[in-house]
Amino acid sequence: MEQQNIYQPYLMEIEKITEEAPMVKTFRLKFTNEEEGNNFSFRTGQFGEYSVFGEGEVTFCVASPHTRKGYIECTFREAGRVTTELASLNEGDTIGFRGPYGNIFPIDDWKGKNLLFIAGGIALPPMRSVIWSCLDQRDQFKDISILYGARSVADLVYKQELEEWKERPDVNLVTTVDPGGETPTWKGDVGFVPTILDRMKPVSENTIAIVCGPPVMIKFTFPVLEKYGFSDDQVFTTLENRMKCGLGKCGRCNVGKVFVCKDGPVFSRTQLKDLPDEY
Amino acid sequence: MQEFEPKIVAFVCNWCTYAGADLTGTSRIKYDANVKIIRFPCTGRIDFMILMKAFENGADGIIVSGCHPNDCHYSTGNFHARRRWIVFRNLLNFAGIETERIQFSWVSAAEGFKWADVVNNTVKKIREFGPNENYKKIAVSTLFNEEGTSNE
Amino acid sequence: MEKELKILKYSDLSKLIERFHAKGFPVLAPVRKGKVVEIELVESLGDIALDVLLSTQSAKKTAFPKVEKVLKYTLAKSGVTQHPVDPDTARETILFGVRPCDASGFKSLDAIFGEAPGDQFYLKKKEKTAIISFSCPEADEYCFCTSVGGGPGNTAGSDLQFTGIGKDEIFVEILTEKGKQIAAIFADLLSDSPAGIDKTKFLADVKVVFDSDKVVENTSASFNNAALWLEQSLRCIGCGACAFVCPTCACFDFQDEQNTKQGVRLRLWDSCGFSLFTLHTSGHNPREVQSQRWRQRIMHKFSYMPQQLHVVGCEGCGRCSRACPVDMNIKEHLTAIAQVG
Amino acid sequence: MSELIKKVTQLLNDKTVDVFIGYGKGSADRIRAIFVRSAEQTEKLVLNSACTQNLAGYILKQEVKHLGKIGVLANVAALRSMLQLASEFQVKDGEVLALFANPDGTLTEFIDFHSIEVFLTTTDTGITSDEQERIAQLEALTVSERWNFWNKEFEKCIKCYACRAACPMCYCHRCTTDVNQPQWIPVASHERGNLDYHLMRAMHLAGRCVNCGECASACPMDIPLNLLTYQLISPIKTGFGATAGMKADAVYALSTYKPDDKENFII
Repeated sequence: MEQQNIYQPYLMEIEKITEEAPMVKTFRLKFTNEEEGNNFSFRTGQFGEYSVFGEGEVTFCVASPHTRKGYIECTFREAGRVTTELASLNEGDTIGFRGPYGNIFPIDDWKGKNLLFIAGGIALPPMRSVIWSCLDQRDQFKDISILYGARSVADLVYKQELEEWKERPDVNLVTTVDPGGETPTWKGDVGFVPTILDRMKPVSENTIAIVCGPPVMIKFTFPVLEKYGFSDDQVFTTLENRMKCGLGKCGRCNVGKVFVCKDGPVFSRTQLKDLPDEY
Repeated sequence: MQEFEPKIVAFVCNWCTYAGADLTGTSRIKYDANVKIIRFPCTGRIDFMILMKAFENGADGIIVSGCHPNDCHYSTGNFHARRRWIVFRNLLNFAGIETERIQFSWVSAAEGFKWADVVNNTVKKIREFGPNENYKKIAVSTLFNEEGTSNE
Repeated sequence: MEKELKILKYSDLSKLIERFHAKGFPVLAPVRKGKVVEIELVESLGDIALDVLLSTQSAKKTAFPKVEKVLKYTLAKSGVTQHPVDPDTARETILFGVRPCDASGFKSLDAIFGEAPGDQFYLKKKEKTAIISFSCPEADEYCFCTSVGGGPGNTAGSDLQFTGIGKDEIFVEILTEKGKQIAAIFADLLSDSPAGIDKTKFLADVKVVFDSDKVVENTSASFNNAALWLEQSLRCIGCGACAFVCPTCACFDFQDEQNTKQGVRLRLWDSCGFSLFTLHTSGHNPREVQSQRWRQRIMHKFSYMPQQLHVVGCEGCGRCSRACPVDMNIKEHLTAIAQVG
Repeated sequence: MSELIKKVTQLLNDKTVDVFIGYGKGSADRIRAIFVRSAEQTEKLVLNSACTQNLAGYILKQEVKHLGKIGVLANVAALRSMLQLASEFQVKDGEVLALFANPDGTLTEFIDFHSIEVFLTTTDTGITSDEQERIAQLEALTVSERWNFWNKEFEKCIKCYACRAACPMCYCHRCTTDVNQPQWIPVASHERGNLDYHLMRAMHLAGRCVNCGECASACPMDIPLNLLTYQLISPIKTGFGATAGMKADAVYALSTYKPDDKENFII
């Protein structure tokens, strides 16, 4: 049936709140209407519009993998109007969710390849969905490496999962913090993500690199990948622009001829090079 | 029909009027219960937009009250406030909003009786004025209740 | 459908409005209000300003109002309850006396809101609006419809089009099924049109000033021509007047408003000319200065929309130029772009 | 006219200014602001009775500032805008050069604020008699008639913010309307949003408005917005002895006080 009101969100109950880092929280959300929940499905890479009633909507990627049903998770940093309000909510409170929107990471095309995930700071959440999706079907992929950096040890998110990945023999996890952000007990690397990546000497052959992070990190990471022979088709990222509708209508996330919400948020570097520098 | 009970919001200074209102209570002086008191650090902190919001959220009348001139806890807050009120009243009047709905007063911590008088007189005045119809027409609830969407 | 041609007497025009009302159709038409001309509900022909060139705002607000409720909800201790907002509550309405550019302006909006998933708030209202456009006997120096594929007698988007021929007669073109149904209401007032009426004789002469294809081609190539955009937009003050009077601008914003018990989510007009339009929470702004935002407005209409939706997002009505407080004349700027390179 | 071209040519040639903001021919019979950056472009300068726009608004525009040192053709309102902006620490003395076209065709050059101050003491800076009359007419109405008047006017408002953008005093990087934590002024252009926005703007301009009338002339919906702020000019002048845009070191009337400020409404 044709949807009457495309701007009407599902109501979601906050099932569980996890404090990830200062100002960063993860919500596990379940549908208040069970039937809606059962009919709901999404693919890795997609995002949604989360509403706090009275404040408005905010855009995040779905941080849980599509292979796990029955709930969705989102991780956010308290920054603007809606996220501040969101952060003040408690378990059991109701929020709205519209989605899933946008395109997906072409995971199926990556089968049989090595994967290199490079994330910085609060950009791990959109990546986490992909990582778990791949780990949930681990036998389909060859080597999986994750390079994750944050400003300081406290700013690393998903600390428990990082431990878990570290323990796994089939994952090569490298964590790093910016110089000065380390603690006396810190066992990981110290240095900026591009520097550490350079030290890792990534092998480009049969490898896909997925990069996500703040604009500066991306700016300095791409040249390193280039140096090791990654072609533009081997590099993927997910963009973020200001959005309102999520459906390619409100005009906000327009970059060149694409809408990040509708044609993105996942872009290969080849596609990215086609776009004007307006993100 | 039910008799009109005015809703009054009082924005008061913590150091004088709030204490004054407290004294009214502890002295067991009775005054009309139509008023809801909101405490501010100083009348100088009471922005005109806060008063506009009170109307929008259903206040029929507003009381703004603080320290007498020269008694400000922060020396000059009430002097600054007074200037702004003079200008703001002018603007309200010119925009067609009844300035009588906002009562400004100086009530010190010792003036329990005066506070009761200010409240009672304001309630009486607003009772005569009637509900703040102009603002009711533009309230959120009106927007909420409006039928669907039209193309007219 | 095959279009039908008829003749209507000027003196019968007032009867049309009466009959529409008798049938229960509200009539929206341009009404003079001091210096501005608004599209509003009218009672009789006397209310309608048929002699004006164009209404100040475009007719888009009939299907895409400046404020529109898309959600309503109540708040309680137990949680939030949503109440359905039916997008389909508009009445069948007749939009009367607008210009061809207003009627054809809807095709851009149709493309934006009609693209899946369809926005029923717009689509239902549009569906219920029948457009009777009046072709233009005159134009002014801001008009450039003919340069972007329209014209003073362009019938695209109209259900019926009226063209004044001579003193007493109106040449009526019945263009769509909807138009046919509307025409049936006053069929007895119509006589068959003699063959060979050339309506173009009665239309304004709007000169083609630039080649629209050339603009489409050059905008795409001129993205990085910062000097061009800066030169054009130096005097731009960054208000949203152009976007808000534009018949094809469709960017919008959502805002929640609530009291302690209930709230609504409103869909509001927005403009890419505002500096906050694209501002990220982090403080990063992809379009930081006004010249980039001016570029976006032009590029969106002349480069992105043709690529995404296969329509040029401009009808050449010139409203943006007329409304601009600092006289940014889009016709002039587009002509300059057409000449680049 | 030729005087102006000669002067601006000289200013540009000897690099006294890098850009001169003046009036040029616009669409139809309109006049628009032009940004003259070379001697050849001075030919485009126009000076006639239609040149009324307050060009001082542009001296704070980021992209104009990037062009270098600014010269501006300033009318009385623009001169006052400059002084008011100076008193709010937005322009420094000597930063902007202003030329004033006298009715007799001669030019007066202002290189510092002091000379503008002196000039303005002998200049008529008040609102026009027409505007005075409109205000008087409105003041003669009853309160509810005035409410209805403004309600009708604000109803037209589409919140394009042309008034704010055109106002030389509305230079805030983030206007109160755009502050959203909390969203104090409703963004929507419905009755409440419009009333709030226009009252807020009038209040924030009280004692700062230099009566250039740009807000009203910029308004595409023809709302007489200038009356809101003009009406406050007289009470501020009689009450506090302050007039905006007359002194570069003036203290904003509403950020100061006198112990004996007169009022008759506080009990």
